[in-house]
Amino acid sequence: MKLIIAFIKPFKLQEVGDALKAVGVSGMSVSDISGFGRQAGQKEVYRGAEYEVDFVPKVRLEVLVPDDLVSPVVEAIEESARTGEIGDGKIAVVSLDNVVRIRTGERGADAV
Amino acid sequence: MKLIIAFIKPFKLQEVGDALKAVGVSGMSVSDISGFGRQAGQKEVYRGAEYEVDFVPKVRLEVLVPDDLVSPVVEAIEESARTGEIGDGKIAVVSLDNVVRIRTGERGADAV
Amino acid sequence: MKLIIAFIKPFKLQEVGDALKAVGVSGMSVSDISGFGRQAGQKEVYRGAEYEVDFVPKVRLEVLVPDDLVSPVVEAIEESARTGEIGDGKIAVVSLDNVVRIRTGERGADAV
Amino acid sequence: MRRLLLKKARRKLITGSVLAMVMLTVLASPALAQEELAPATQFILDNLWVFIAGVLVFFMQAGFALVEAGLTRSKNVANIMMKNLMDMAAGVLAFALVGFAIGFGGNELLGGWFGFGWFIPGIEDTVAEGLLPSTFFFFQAAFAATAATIVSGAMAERTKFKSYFIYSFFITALIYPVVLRWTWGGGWLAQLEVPFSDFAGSTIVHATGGWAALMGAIILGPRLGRFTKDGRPRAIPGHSMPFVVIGALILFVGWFGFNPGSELIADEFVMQIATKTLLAGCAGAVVAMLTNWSRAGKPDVSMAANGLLAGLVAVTAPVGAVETWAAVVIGATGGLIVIFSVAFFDKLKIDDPVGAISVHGVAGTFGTLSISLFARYDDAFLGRENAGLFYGGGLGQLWTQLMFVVVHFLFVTITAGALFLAIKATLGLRVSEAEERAGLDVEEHGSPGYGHDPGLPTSLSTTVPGSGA
Amino acid sequence: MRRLLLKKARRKLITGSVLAMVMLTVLASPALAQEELAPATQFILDNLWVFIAGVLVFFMQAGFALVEAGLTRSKNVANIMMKNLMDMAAGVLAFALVGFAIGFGGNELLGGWFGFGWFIPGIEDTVAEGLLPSTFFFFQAAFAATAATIVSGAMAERTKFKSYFIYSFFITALIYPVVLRWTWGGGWLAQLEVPFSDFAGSTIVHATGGWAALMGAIILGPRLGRFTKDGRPRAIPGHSMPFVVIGALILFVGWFGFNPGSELIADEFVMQIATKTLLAGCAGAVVAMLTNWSRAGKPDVSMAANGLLAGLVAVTAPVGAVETWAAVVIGATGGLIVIFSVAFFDKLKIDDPVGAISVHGVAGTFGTLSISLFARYDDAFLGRENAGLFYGGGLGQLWTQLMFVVVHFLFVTITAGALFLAIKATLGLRVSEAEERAGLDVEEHGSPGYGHDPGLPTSLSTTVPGSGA
Amino acid sequence: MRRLLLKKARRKLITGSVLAMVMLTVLASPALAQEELAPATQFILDNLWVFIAGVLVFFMQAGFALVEAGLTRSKNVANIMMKNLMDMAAGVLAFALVGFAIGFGGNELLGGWFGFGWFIPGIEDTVAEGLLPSTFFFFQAAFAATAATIVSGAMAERTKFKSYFIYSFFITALIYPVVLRWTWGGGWLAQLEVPFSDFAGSTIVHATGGWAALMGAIILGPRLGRFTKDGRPRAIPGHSMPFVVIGALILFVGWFGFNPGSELIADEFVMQIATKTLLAGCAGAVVAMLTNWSRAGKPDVSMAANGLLAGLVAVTAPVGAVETWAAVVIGATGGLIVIFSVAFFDKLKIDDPVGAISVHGVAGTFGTLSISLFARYDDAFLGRENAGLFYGGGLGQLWTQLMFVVVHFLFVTITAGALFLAIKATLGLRVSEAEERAGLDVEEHGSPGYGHDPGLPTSLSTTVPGSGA
Ligand SMILES: Nc1ncnc2c1ncn2[C@@H]1O[C@H](COP(=O)(O)OP(=O)(O)O)[C@@H](O)[C@H]1O
Ligand SMILES: Nc1ncnc2c1ncn2[C@@H]1O[C@H](COP(=O)(O)OP(=O)(O)O)[C@@H](O)[C@H]1O
Ligand SMILES: Nc1ncnc2c1ncn2[C@@H]1O[C@H](COP(=O)(O)OP(=O)(O)O)[C@@H](O)[C@H]1O
Repeated sequence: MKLIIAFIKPFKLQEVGDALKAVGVSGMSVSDISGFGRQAGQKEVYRGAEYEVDFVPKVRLEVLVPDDLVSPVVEAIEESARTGEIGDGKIAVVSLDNVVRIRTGERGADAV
Repeated sequence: MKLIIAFIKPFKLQEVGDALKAVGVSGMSVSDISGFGRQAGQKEVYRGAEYEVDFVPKVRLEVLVPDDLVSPVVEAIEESARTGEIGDGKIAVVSLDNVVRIRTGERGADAV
Repeated sequence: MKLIIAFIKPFKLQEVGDALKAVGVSGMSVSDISGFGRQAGQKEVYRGAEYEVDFVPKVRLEVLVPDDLVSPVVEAIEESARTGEIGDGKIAVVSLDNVVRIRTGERGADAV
Repeated sequence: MRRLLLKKARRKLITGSVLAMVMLTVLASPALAQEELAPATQFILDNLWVFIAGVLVFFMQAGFALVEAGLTRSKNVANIMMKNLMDMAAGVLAFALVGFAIGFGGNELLGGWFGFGWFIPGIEDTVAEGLLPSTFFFFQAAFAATAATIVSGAMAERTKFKSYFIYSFFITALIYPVVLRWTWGGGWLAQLEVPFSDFAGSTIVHATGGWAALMGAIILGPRLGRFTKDGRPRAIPGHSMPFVVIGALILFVGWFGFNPGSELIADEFVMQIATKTLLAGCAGAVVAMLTNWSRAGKPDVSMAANGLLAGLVAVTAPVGAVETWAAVVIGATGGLIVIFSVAFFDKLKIDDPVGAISVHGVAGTFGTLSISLFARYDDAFLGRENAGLFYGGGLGQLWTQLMFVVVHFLFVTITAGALFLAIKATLGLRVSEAEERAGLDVEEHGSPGYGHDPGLPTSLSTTVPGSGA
Repeated sequence: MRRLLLKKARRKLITGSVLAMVMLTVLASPALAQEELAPATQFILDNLWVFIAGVLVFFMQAGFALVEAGLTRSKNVANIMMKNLMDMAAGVLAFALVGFAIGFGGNELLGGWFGFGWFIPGIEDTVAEGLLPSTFFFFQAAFAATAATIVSGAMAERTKFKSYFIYSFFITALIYPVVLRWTWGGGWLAQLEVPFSDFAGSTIVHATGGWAALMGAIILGPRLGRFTKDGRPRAIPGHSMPFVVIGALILFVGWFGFNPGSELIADEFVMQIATKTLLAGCAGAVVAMLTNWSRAGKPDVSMAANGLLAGLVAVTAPVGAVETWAAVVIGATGGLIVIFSVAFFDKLKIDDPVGAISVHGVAGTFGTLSISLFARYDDAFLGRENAGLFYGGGLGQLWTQLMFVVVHFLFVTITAGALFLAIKATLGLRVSEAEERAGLDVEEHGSPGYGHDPGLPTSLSTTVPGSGA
Repeated sequence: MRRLLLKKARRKLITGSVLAMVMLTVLASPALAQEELAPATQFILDNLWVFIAGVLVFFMQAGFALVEAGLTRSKNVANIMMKNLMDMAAGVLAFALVGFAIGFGGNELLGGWFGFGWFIPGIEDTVAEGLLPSTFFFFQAAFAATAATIVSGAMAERTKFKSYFIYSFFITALIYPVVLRWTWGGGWLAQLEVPFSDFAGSTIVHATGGWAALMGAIILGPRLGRFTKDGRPRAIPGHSMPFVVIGALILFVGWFGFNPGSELIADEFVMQIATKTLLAGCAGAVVAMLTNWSRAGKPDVSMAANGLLAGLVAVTAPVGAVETWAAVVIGATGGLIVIFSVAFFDKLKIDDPVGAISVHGVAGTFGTLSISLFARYDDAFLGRENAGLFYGGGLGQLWTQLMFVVVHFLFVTITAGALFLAIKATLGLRVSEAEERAGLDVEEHGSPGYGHDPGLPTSLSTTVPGSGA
């Protein structure tokens, strides 16, 4: 069991979601974050004064997957989230000791 | 040292919090997320047109625990968060290399 | 490759960010969370009635780092985030199987 | 009643003088033969002023909506807005259909204790002594809508929309109109040896809303989580103080139609009434803020707003009869009362999210009684000068005012209570626990009051304050 | 036209009588030698009332801004506010510069079908029969600003600010003024054998905005994601129902300047017009809510608000001519129509986020036609009593009203359409996809409408509702 | 002063004519014996109009509150609302207690440079020449509240509530009233050979607030993070542009009471003043928007709103004396000035979150000076026609206006500065760093302005815009 964490561009969420479904992953948990990185925040102007927004809004995905699905899922996210421009984001893969589905008490792969 | 991540139904938060205290875990970090899964989002209607909300609001818990507390904590969450209906959510257990309490610099189990 | 997760006091974010840059980490992902722990929430009063706010607003950092940077980064966060008062927060270190930079497809250390 | 007589009198003078003027002007220019066709300017001015005052009172609907929305949670914001919108719309129609005729129509039943009629009597008339039927209806409809809308705040966050909608029809169609008939309609309270006085409706309008709100809050019970299991009150902070303050300021502005407009003609007293209203409201705000500050350690924003309103409600009845300094005292006392009243209802575990019972019921009743102490002038209800105890007017007025507020309290609590219980027994009055937890906006009206793009997680679908692009 | 004659008549009486009064008063007191300098009180009252009505109409700008902001997404909230602010500012200047002179100025072209003039004719005059030029301009400018601002809602969330700004200049400088000249300006529609009637502008003002909005929405095309690939409508919920309801209540209040002010003098009909306006609006809200409730299963808040406005728009034309009961029927029908009209334009894939086309175009046109059925009184446009079919007035008025609304529809859609197409061909009318996705606030105006501290992540930089300290 | 004389004059005519009319009407109908009791309609109309204008001015309080809240951060939203509410409430009481008597009361001190009195002189009178004391107080109190509330914006987000509350009492009790006595109170500036002119208070009201705001902002110092260590200005965006624009539109509406009401009678000039006010405001908005657009590359919403207000402030003094075209020029210049003024104070590191100093102080002073160029009519202050340089009036008026604004600037900055320094030395003026960071809502008033359910994390306790159920 693995937990795949990805930071992507917000407007890519729907595409990524579809790509995940395509490889057989129906569930995910999404939250929005403020990203700091190579991509600079945009310049804004307010009452005549320019200012820099330090962060860039990003979306954070968490996907619980059985081991065999790790590479398909990583690739699915990679392809669907890529624009080729700076700021596309990162994917991280974490090993899990265990996963539980609360409703049924199922453990491990069945829990996802 | 483990990190226990759980996605639960928002209105269960207080019960889960109490259950955790009962097994001796006083701390946790909570954020809210948008959940996608088997549970379908609800139908809403606006200006006469029905529409489907794709996601379901969920709460994300993070609990840092010493190894010996892992199973009691997992069970505590399981029981207190279960409604038996679809959408109850998931629990994941992650191994940690280390934990630090910033205030004291304590490491490992003492840090929690 | 490691993922360093830290829960800190919101107003320390900028200092921590600078400290991270100083040790050569340019990127991070930030979200805000509600913290429960030893630090009690503040008392507020509304329409003549006092009440307790159970949680304390905190900031959650995620930093992807190559193994060699783990201890410098942990120390950087520790020092920059510490006030010495209760509620300073926690740092957790998680091992990663892999990291991907979406834009380039780079894997591992190069991806950060 | 007296008021009408009085107006009649003044009218005669005016019209008389016009006739005279005409007689003379005729000689001056033949083209003026039908001058009497043109109504006297004073007549137009009276009607125009009362109409403009009515517009200001209707504007108060926005004030109520904002105050109530601000003091409740955002998951119910669309619902509270909808209730404020629809209790006005339905209430005005109900009042036009039967309410106005019950309150002011001719055909009496039960020896004047009740009346009946259909639609707005004489609404098409364009000639009248005093006010035109259309002017008078417009102004009274604004008052009826006010009485109705007060209740929504106290019943907020847990009442079924359908049930509330039906309630609002009945209170403006039946309950409030009967109060009108007994009082401004010239009924028994106006015909007493020592007649009642309630210049602009501290009791007739505000306490009617306030006491109906009391019954509603009691019958509904408190919101989930408003009181801990061991019975201590637990604050549920409102979601927008800016809404509360802006709403209160709009109500403050509307009050300059509410009180001065109740003079029902354009004369030299209008401006004095306005000044007394102004000073009473400001005194209420300052005293409420200071009292709450000294009790709770910090100056609470919504209590200061409640204090402003309590001062205004308190002075609404006596404003025509008291001197300016007394208006300040009465307003200040209103502001003082509201702080303790809110705490009192908390103790009784009666959950009134916006303080409507205290502001409109308690402060309104106090204001009505204050006349018997401070009355110096004849406000055309009292029929005499120096009716106040402090001016040697004796206790007579106090008895009348006491009877007035007691009878009114009983009538409103009994009828409104019966209405709410009847609705509860049939349609049900309160939403389900699940619905209350989820919020009434989605459950009752189909979508959230603060909408979002359904295809995306919240945070991505809207720029919440601060989330940038 | 007739209206002007009529006013002239009344004036003569007044001024006549004043002179007479003076003659006499002179004898009474030598100090009164130059009494004729003091203008007649009725003259001042007429002007003052129309001016105050104009202020109420200008207040509607805030109402439009709130309704439109509430029914759109928060990432575009500053943009829609800015459009509402600037179409008024630019519109009023454009109307002062040429619009007013085109609509009401003397020098006729093409035999009265068009006119021209520069700045506000006679603006410095302080003596007049009837209304002063300043009074009349002030009131008319408020109407022009209303016609212009209606369009912003239908074109919301996707129109370039610059392009919208230019549009708003032209509609108030040229398109709307020509409609004025043909109608209230006394042009050909007023000179017909059976003259048109549109008392306060259901068609002249509201439908002008509504039909221009229709062309704007068509030429722009729907917002991204408003319709699914397979063409089903997909709701994009507005971000603030409290804004929608408060905005609607402000418009409701403003309408008591819009309709009664259109009497253009202070007389005994003003209050009746107000009462009919009140009842029509309330009937519209109730009927729209119930209709939508029965169709969609739940009472939608924004549709109830649309219903209130549709009732008000519908009664705006007939309010001077119909009886009170008829105003209720017309308002209720307006509320009914708006529900089906909104669904209809959804079907046509014409994306109108706020329902402006249905409320102002469709309900306004209906209201204008309703005169030919319900007209009982002479509203000074009809020139006769009982012009309505139901009162035996025959079909004459129906033909005129039909021609009126058809010609108006063609003129506005063609000219506004040409204007939008010209802008589209030159500056472009619509923002880029990326900009639309990111929101117009940041892209068009430089920073978000709900601002945040740039140095911190959103959540830390502002206390969003509920995030505490 | 002159104004009062003038009014007296007109009055005599009116009352005279009434008496005459009475004499005659008496013969015509015995019932009219006490006709002289009924006051003249014109007298009522004058008072009623000025009162209604006062109501519009009080409505501006809501506008100020919204603009200031919108241009600051949400963690301070309840605090800024509270300041706006309480400076009005406390200010009106302070003005009633001593301020009004100082400004307009009889007993002079220091040869008319100062005066004193207690409570509102003659407030119970119901007969008067010109305006009733109650009318005049009501209108003046609205102005005093305006002067006081301007300051809260410039001192926002860092001032202790208690200290601000005390300040607001003193400015309305002492500082502003002395300015009144020197000017509208008929003091030395009105008695000059070439008397000053400030028709509706560009300087007397707005610049008083603006210059007090300047001292407050300087003595407080900038907000944390407003300027970088190396001294570059760093924007702290306001949290709600919709609040800013709606607030500006409410102020715009209130100005139609502020300027036309300052005519202090109902006459034929009221409507012209309104038209000039309208055009000046619109010109200010358009010019400010275009100027800012060309400088910053994008049209800023809050600067456009500032421009509208600057145009209105600028025309407030000259509106009675200039021709319509000149009002447009003056308003446009006001809009131009505000852009550069805001940038200027940024350079000086004077932190004014809302631009109050620029809008009210700078544009107000400009407007007052503009009279000496454009004055064409006698606004009853000038006492002569063509006083403007462009009309051959010479430099006399310029010297007076210059002296007026300089003396005023010195008096206000010195007294307000002393007041703020005294408060700073005693109670302290500014909150602690920690409090400023956490936000004033929780620290000063006990709970957040956008409240949340204390038992749950933010996000779960309220439906923030967009978070759905
Ligand atoms: N070291 C890191 N740790 C955690 N998150 C990171 C890190 N570096 C980047 N990110 C996340 O990835 C996003 C994109 O990274 P960025 O460096 O801007 O572009 P790219 O990934 O294309 O090089 C950032 O906004 C941030 O959310
Ligand atoms: N594969 C997954 N990865 C991450 N989170 C998931 C995954 N599947 C479900 N979730 C989370 O669990 C919640 C409940 O899952 P769902 O499938 O709806 O019901 P159940 O867990 O009862 O089967 C989802 O809303 C989502 O937040
Ligand atoms: N066991 C835990 N699991 C997850 N997060 C925790 C845990 N304990 C504390 N935290 C986080 O750390 C923050 C600070 O912890 P707290 O106990 O209040 O102070 P300290 O860390 O100084 O002892 C909490 O608000 C919470 O966000």
